[in-house]
Amino acid sequence: MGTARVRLFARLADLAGTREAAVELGEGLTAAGVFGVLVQRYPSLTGFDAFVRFAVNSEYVPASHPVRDGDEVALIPPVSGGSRAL
Amino acid sequence: MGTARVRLFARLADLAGTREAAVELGEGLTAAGVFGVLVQRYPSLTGFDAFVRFAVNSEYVPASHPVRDGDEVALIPPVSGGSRAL
Amino acid sequence: MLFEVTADQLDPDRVVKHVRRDDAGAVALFYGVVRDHNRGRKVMHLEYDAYPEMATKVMHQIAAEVKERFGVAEIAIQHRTGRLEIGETSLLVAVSSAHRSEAFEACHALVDRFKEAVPIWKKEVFEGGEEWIEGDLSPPDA
Amino acid sequence: MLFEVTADQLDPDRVVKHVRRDDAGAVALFYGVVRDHNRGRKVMHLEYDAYPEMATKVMHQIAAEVKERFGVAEIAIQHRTGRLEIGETSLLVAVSSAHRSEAFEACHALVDRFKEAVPIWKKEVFEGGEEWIEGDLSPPDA
Repeated sequence: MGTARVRLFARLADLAGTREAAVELGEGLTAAGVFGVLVQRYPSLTGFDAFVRFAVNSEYVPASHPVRDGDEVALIPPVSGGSRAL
Repeated sequence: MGTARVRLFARLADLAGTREAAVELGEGLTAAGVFGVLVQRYPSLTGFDAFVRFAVNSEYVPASHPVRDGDEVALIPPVSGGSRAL
Repeated sequence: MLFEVTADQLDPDRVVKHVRRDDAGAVALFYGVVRDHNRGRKVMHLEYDAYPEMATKVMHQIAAEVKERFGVAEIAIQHRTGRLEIGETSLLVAVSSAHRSEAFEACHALVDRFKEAVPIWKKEVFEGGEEWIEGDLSPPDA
Repeated sequence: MLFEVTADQLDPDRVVKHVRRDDAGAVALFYGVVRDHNRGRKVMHLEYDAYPEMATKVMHQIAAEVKERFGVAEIAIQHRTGRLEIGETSLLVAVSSAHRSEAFEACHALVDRFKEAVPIWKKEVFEGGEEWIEGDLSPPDA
């Protein structure tokens, strides 16, 4: 099923203690599913799924976006001026 | 009654062929009156009194402003963005 | 258009040269500068983290939107990463246009969009602690 | 505050340095640039005439008004005189502020006031002639 490269930034990178991870892709894994795999690996990320946006290959995507072999998944915490967007 | 120094700029300086003039001050001469004296000296300035603003000692003044010995009177053509002011 | 995310000092001359065009009579340039206070705290320095590949892509998208919407001539953006001291420039946004109103409005709109959408984050190191500044928790900020 | 009327090339670094303050997170800088066209005519170059003593005095007055009205931190203005070629900078207006909205709004307002009130005039030398550009006759201009 392949592998995705995951990138972490800012607070999430601090919490996980890494800026990058590889995730094996199970059947029909979504961006949110990739995050779930990471939470198992880095429990300090627990609860942050409501807080991040997801990007796949440098484009914002919904949490339900399917992840494919070779994709780069990024976990995007709110940016500093983000309160205006909401 | 004294003398005023008059300064001309831009189109008025081109028309008069000078950037500076001295005007003898008659009794109760106003800024507009100083301009009248200049028109006699430089007939190409005729009709421009409706077009200029006056400054005395670097402050905008009304045409009726009295001019005193030693004053610097400036004839101020419209500035380039002046249409917005009106 | 020019979009850069860099650890080097930003270069206002470079961004202005980039947006200058003979038919553009106005350039609006915005500097985001590290401020010594925020929400009542004394700030010591900032640290910026970025996702550079995506940041430049999003900068391109929002610049294209703004260019279309305001009809401006040219746009350039630089953002710095890493540690920045008080008074240093974190962000430059330059917009050129035939006339000044569009240049100002487009530049302002572009800075607003930048702060909402571009994946760059700042950690505030203040007297007594440090904190990642995240949208929901913090007021709109220069 | 810094107000200069000069025949030398303008100096953006100087005006920005002048307005920078540790408590100001935003600087808006406006460049007025000589444009290659105006009202359908091809412009060859411009010549600026000024009444420098009064110009700096009026700049001081309008800057004080704008500073008070928008609550911004610091202001600097430079205008060039003499002959300017296409692409050269005729005007720099810099405003610093704690936050970006006030910096943008104050800078825009100040450029508008400048063009209405400051005794500086431009002669347009275009293909086939030349003309002093005077307010009533010309559209608002960058």
